[in-house]
Amino acid sequence: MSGINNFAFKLANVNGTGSASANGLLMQAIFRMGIPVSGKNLFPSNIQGLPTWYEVRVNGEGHTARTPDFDLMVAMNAETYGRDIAEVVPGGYVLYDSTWPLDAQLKRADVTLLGVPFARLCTEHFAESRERILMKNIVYVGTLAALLDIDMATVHQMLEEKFERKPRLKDSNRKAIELGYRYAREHLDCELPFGLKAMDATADKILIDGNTATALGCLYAGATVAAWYPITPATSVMDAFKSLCQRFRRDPVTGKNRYAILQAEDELAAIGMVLGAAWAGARTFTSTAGPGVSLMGELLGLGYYAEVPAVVFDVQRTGPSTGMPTRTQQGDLLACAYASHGDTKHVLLFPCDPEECFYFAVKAFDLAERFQTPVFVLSDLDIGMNDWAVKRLKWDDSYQPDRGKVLSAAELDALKKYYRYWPENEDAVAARSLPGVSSKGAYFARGSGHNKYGGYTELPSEYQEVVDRLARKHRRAARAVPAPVIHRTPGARFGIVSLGGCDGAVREALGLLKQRGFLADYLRVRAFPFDERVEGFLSSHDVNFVVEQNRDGQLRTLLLAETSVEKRRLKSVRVYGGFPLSARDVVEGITAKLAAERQAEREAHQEE
Amino acid sequence: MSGINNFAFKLANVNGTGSASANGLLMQAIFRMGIPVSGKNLFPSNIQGLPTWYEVRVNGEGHTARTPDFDLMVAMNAETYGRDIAEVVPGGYVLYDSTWPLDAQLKRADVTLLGVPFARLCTEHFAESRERILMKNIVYVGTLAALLDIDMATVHQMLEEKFERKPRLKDSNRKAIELGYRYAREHLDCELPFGLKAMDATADKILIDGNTATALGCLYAGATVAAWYPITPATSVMDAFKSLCQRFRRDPVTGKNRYAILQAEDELAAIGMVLGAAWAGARTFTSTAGPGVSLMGELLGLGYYAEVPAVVFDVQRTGPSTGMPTRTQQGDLLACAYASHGDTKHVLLFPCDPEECFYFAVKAFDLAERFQTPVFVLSDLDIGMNDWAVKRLKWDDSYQPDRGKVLSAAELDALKKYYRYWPENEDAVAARSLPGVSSKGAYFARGSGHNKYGGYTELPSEYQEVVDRLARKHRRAARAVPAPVIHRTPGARFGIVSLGGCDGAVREALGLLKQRGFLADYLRVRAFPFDERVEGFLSSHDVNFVVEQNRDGQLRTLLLAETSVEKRRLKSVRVYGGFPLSARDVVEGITAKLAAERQAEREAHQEE
Amino acid sequence: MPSIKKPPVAHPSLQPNTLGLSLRDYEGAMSTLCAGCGHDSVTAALVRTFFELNVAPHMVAKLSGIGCSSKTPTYFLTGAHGFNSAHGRMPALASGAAAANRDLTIVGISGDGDSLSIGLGQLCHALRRNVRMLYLIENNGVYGLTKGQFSASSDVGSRSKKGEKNLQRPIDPVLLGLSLGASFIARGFSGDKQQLVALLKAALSHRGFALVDVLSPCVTFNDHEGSTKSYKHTRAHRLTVVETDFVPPAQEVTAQQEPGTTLSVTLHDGSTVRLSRVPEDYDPRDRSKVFSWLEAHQHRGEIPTGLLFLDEAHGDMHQMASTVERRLHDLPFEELCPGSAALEAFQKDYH
Amino acid sequence: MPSIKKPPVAHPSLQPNTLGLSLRDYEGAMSTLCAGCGHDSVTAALVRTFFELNVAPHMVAKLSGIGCSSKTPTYFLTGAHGFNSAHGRMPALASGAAAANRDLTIVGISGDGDSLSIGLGQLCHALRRNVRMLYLIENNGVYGLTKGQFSASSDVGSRSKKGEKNLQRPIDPVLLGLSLGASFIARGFSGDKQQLVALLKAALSHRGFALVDVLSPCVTFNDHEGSTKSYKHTRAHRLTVVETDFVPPAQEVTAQQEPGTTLSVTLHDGSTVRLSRVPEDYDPRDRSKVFSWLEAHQHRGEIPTGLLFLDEAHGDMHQMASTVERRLHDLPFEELCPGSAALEAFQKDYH
Ligand SMILES: Cc1ncc(C[n+]2csc(CCOP(=O)(O)OP(=O)(O)O)c2C)c(N)n1
Ligand SMILES: Cc1ncc(C[n+]2csc(CCOP(=O)(O)OP(=O)(O)O)c2C)c(N)n1
Ligand code: SF4
Ligand code: SF4
Ligand SMILES: [Mg+2]
Ligand SMILES: [Mg+2]
Repeated sequence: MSGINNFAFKLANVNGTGSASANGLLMQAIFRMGIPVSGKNLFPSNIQGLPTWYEVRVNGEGHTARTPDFDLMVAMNAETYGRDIAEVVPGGYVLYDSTWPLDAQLKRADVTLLGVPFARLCTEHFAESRERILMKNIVYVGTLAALLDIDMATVHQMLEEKFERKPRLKDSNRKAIELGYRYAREHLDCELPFGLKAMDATADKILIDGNTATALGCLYAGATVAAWYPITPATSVMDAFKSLCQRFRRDPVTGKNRYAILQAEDELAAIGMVLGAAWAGARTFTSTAGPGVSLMGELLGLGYYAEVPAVVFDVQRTGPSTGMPTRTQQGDLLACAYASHGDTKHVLLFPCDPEECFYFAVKAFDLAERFQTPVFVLSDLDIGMNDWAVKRLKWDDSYQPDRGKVLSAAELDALKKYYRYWPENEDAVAARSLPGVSSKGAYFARGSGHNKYGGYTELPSEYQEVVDRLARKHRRAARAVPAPVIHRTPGARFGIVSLGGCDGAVREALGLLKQRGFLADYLRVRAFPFDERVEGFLSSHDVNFVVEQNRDGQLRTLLLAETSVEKRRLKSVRVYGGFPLSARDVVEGITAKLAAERQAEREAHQEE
Repeated sequence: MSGINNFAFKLANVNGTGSASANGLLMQAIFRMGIPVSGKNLFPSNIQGLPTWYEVRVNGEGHTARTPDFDLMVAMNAETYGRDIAEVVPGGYVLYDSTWPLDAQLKRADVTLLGVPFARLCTEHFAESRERILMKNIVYVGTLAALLDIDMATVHQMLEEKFERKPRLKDSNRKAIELGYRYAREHLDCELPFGLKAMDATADKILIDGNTATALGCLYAGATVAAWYPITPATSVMDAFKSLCQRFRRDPVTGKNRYAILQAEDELAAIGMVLGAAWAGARTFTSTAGPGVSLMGELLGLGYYAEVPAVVFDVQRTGPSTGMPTRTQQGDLLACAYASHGDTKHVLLFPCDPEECFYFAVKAFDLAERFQTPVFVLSDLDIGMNDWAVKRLKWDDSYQPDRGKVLSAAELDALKKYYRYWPENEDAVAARSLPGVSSKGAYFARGSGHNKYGGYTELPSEYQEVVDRLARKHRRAARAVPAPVIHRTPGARFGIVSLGGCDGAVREALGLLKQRGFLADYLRVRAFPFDERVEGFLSSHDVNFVVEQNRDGQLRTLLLAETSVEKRRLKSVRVYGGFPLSARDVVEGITAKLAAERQAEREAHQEE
Repeated sequence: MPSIKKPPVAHPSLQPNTLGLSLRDYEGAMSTLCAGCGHDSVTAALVRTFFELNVAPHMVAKLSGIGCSSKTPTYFLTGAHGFNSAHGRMPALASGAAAANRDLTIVGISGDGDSLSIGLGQLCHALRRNVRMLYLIENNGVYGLTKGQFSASSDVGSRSKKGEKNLQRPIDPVLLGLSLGASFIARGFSGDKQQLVALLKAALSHRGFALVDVLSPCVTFNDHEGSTKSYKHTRAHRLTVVETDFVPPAQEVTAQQEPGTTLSVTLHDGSTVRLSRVPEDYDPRDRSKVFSWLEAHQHRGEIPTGLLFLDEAHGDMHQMASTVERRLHDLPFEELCPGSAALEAFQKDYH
Repeated sequence: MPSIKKPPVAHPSLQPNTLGLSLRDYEGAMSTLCAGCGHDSVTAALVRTFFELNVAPHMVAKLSGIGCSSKTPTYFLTGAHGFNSAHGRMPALASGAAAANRDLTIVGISGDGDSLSIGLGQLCHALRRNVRMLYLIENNGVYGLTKGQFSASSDVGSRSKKGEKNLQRPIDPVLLGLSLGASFIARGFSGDKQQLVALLKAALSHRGFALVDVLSPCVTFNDHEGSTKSYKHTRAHRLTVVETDFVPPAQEVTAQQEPGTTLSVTLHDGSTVRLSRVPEDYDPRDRSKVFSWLEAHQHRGEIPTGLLFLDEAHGDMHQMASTVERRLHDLPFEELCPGSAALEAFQKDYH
């Protein structure tokens, strides 16, 4: 099935050897040729010396979910030759370093081996030992350019841009690429059954990772205080936010910063800082991953109960516990939805790609301030750290932040008396007042029992009045969060429900299922609490497959608990090994369930 | 309806004035008269000077759930006269301090006021000012003895026991009681329509609070290391454990301790100590409340994933956040069941009274070590801190702790090689080995990705193999946890499901509902994961009312998520103002739902 | 016994300050603490301090954790916003508030349990960040609100009300602060209002993290014989190391002291602290001297009080972060959002 | 570049120790840290220490938090149980393990991020509890595993790899330990194995919490020009305050040093540490002197190393808790459970 602009290859390397920049170069070159492409980085939780892989999928039709079928393996790590060569599809190719002979045992009859003496070429052409290691990767870029028909002009243009201010590096990169290119042309049969041909499918797109897009969203939303503690895969949200702020948030006159980024001592402090800053009136956020969310539990409950806006980006990784920090998963749905003891319920947004990371980040601030409550944006390692080809981001200059009901000194003055939690508006929200504005707005925020006036209480009726409004407020938020995306197929026999980064694989799977005669409607949940359309969709199908990336079917649990949809309508398809979802996972998961059901029906029939 | 051995009274005091001991005296005297009695202490979250109440219910039939109908109010706090007097049932009585005249506005035509000049009597008969305050409470004990026919011999016997070594205190107490008793006899009409008459219903019972019973359970289970951080209402678990250990766990020769209680710096440290001690082989536990559970989240996930036994007593209080620390609730079900990010699931036990606190504490250690996982025991403030009349506790001397699979040096020696997580037994559990035993058992416990051998992994298949077993293990635990208690009523039209401290009120409500013609079966869930009988019960009723003390119907959510029962069968009745549940709450909750349903049916009918 | 309603007794000092506010305007709700609790004396000192410093109530932000001590913010400055947060987490909330609005006068009130056990890490890091705030520990050597457990500041040999003896070494916020490079460290006693007011004034004028440890006896659980944090013990062992006199910016420093034992330090807002009766071998600007001196005296059971250490040179959180000298929380949106053209240009790098 | 498989190279020193074990028996899995990482040198020192102390591997319990440093326990003593716990929580787990089984030799390995940021509170409290353990901080002034952020031990003025300058004051575990009353404090350098082995031996023989801060450069993120935790900077500014010589119980202390500069301290297990070249104005048993001396020298940019402070008088956690001198975790059940008769009797009070 592979062919022009439709294939996948994988690069097997050792981390800390500079392969990331070579792989990035490859991705971008293909992207600039106008061809839809995606890259998945599978890296270990260490700094140097362990195996690392980079998977590139080229698909002219725009399917850029992960695929587990590789037409070509670039095997640069002798440690993992065995498993890497085994992973190639029959009829596929392996490009390896022929400086040393390949162990005969590793050879496969159904796979073509392409040897290039990368190490030798580097030893012959570069002097320094570090350079020799780094340039090996660049050499294979050249070889692949020859094998796959990557446009060399594009590659050279990229080198110009990338090393604009580092001419020496530019020269060695160019040299390395030439070496690899020339060797391939001279020694290899470059007529592979797949390859690249320029298209025009990426002109209105960018290649960006979700964490950078998230940071851009925070910048554009006007966030001024960020607090965080480093953790994979969320660290790059703050790295990006910082570099964006350094570029766009310096006072032109004084050179001073229009933002404060606080590197906290841990996640308990980070969320505490966010609550403090939000209480004082700032747009503020933190970014973290599962272990951080666990640590933030107590204060998230405080934010919920005292009604303090806060935005938390949870870039999910594989749990439980420390789990696999460099693998992806959607395992924190319940932990976030019900974070903290007691009756708490939070608002969650589920972006599906970097584009939505950008827009949802902005939305999250608007929602947090409008509803005066913590709002989570749950992306994951796959979205956050991999480069995705998405639509160019747009900004509407007429946008004004929705800061919710916040009373000015004049508005406070006009009141007879100010009460923090009363009266409520149609969102079940009451007006805030900020410190530093007016004594009249002074109140005591607290996590202990309080009545609607903000006073301390231990009376059941007063206590209930407030927590009942909080429950109401959470329900009201369903009208304000991003609506689900629904994709109907005429004649559909069942529904598929999914969320976040599963989207690409599910959309691709819809086509594959159709080919097999299975017609399905598809709904992508984009937020919790659930919009009424979610319930409508689910109730309109006898069977809905809930596709998600965790062991326990957490989205299904949430749908069960928080809609009135009958349980029998919700079947679970779960993939949770830590790699990004593929269409094959989805198709296999659903067809297996369908087959099992038919089998059960048949058996029931026989018993009758 | 009130009458002999069937009434309730309430004592309104100011905290810090020593009323607790007077109220305890009253309770115990009634109990010793052989009459079923219960006391609910409603105290503020401060130390001194705020209103506090104590409710006593006397019920010959043994219904000792809270009742909101008071026949008699002992109004000792002028601050709260208004609301206290308003709370008495029509035809009821108010006993107040007539040293000062009662504000005419407070008088009620339908209530009889009984004045006793408590303050004056004390001023006249006691010299010290602190004594005058404290003895006022003891004086009302005497008055109530006269009014309610409390056996004076019993009271005197109790004073003898209580002040065995404090003759001066005994004398003043006796004097105060005599004062109150004599004044009542001389000045009041003591013929109330309700009162006490000795019975023989408490001979095989004790009057005990759940936290003391829990501590006894820990003592008998052989727990040796306890770590904790003070928090209401869990503090008295550790206070009791300490005093029990001081009594029963001193080495008779050296006088040294056969236990270690570590007062940690916070709950994160407390659960960390428990994990460390358990990993090193001790039976170990912590006690806490909601905020502590929130803080323990990350490490509970570590315990789950690294498979470390741990017992956590969560004495629930009203949430969210700090909430109402001295009010009861069942609000931590979801927080405990799914504590921590990622896919985690814990084992929960739900004792219904101090008796079960004792037995479930022992059970919790057995389960934790057998299944090598954290086990929660969820009681609440009502169970934990109030005195309950329960069956005398029994101990089977043949009991041996189930320490699960732990390999000795000899067993390890006999193995070819030891692997931490393989092979698994019928519980889906593998054998542990402890440090300090043998090098052959050495392994690396970790919260990061690991395979069944205990080695680090980032491979999907190896990772999944372990987490899938964990899911299986959790399901297997359903067979080992305390079975649900089922109470069938012939001709029942619906089911009631409840848990923990709701039990008394629900059982009383069953009778009241029956009187109104509503026959119901009743199942009390005693643990999560759910025994298959839970599912059987729920599926056998079209409608099951899930009665629980939280806002969001957390037990219902858990039943929805973790059984295959259809949603429509589960209706929710929730009471969550912070006071212990009463039968009236249950009856009203259920009949209101039934009425609403009938109304809906009728309307649907009309529309047709 | 306190009551929740406020008794309508006329106040002795109702003369207005320069803002036209009376002392009463700096008070708060009626205390619900135990009669005689040291914390209530701290409240009184805070009320007087703010009154005399002519602080506009709405510019103050009061934050606390959980504990009897952490209830204090309710009892002063009704006109200021307050946040009674979670146990041990006040330092983080205060840091966030300070970041959002640098014009606020941040007052954090905590207890020894709140600050030295569960909140120890946050205290140390807020200090290290040099957040501009008054950080006041109402130190009673005990967990009051949870009824009498030892806290991390309980001294070796001190006995609990039940008679147990503490054997663990105490965490002394003053020595701790010195080791961490704190810029302002003082110790007061709730029983000495005059000293406390002077210390609080200096602390509030300090541009940075002002750590004030106040011995504040718990009359209910830690005021018995055998306690080293009782009124009696504190009175008997207290030592005033340096007498502190606070002179606001406008006023002139006039009084003369014997040379050698007096020291004047000008704070960033122009006010002056005049330290007198400084011991010969003591210099409140020399971290290691202060440490040795205090360690030696505390070893003997003495309780040194006063403005113990001061370093005006270190930049505060905002200086270190080089933020604009405006409130971040309400910067105009136009100054924050780069707009569509910039977004368009930015994305060039992503093609 | 390290590899996961262990190269079958013959080891130089395979002579057995008194337990009949060779140095190889004290090793662990092959390191997956960066080539040249300071932490690997610490591993080597640990291996040698345990070998030379003749410790039975199974009696050691190795615990750590999360970080490159926290991976260290994997790389030594395969024959000992290990627990790679959660970030910053090792002290609590170690305390619990020590409580359960007092016969274990507890070794906690941590990083500056793990110990001084997220785990600061736990470190301080384990220290205060005087848990008997070796607490080793592999201090590189940076978050290695999360790729190069400043940590709380980054010095003022030190530059990150990206060129940013740290302005916050560092938390120095040594000064911190002094202020908290630690009973054993040392500082070593991963580049000086001989000194480190002597310090580790003394630490392991100490009956209490032995805090060992080891400067352990991160070659990948903090070994550049401008870093104050690089190999180069550390070598240039290091100062050996006291030379430490560890003499095991059996052996006799023989060598003579010039009087006045040598000091011998006998530890509880009978071994001796002999401290030589102690500066005139330094006394490792005098907390405040040590503080002043170190503060002054560190102020000048020097990095004092050695066994800096020692107090053998303070009881450890078990002594303070007065526990039986047996392992709690496997006391016979009969000694723990009072039985039915006692329960019957006990309930008399509850009727
Ligand atoms: C997470 C959490 N754990 C425990 C508690 C219970 N708690 C409330 S106050 C307090 C200690 C207060 O001690 P301190 O800070 O010294 O204040 P004091 O009452 O002595 O003034 C504790 C442990 C809590 N509120 N939150
Ligand atoms: C709760 C939590 N937050 C954040 C992280 C991410 N994290 C892993 S290691 C580390 C810092 C390690 O620094 P350090 O302790 O100095 O060790 P080093 O790598 O420098 O040796 C962080 C922040 C985590 N694992 N857990
Ligand atoms: S218990 Fe102690 S600290 Fe709390 S209010 Fe009473 S006296 Fe004050
Ligand atoms: S990143 Fe630094 S600390 Fe981590 S292994 Fe590499 S050199 Fe060592
Ligand atoms: Mg205290
Ligand atoms: Mg580090």
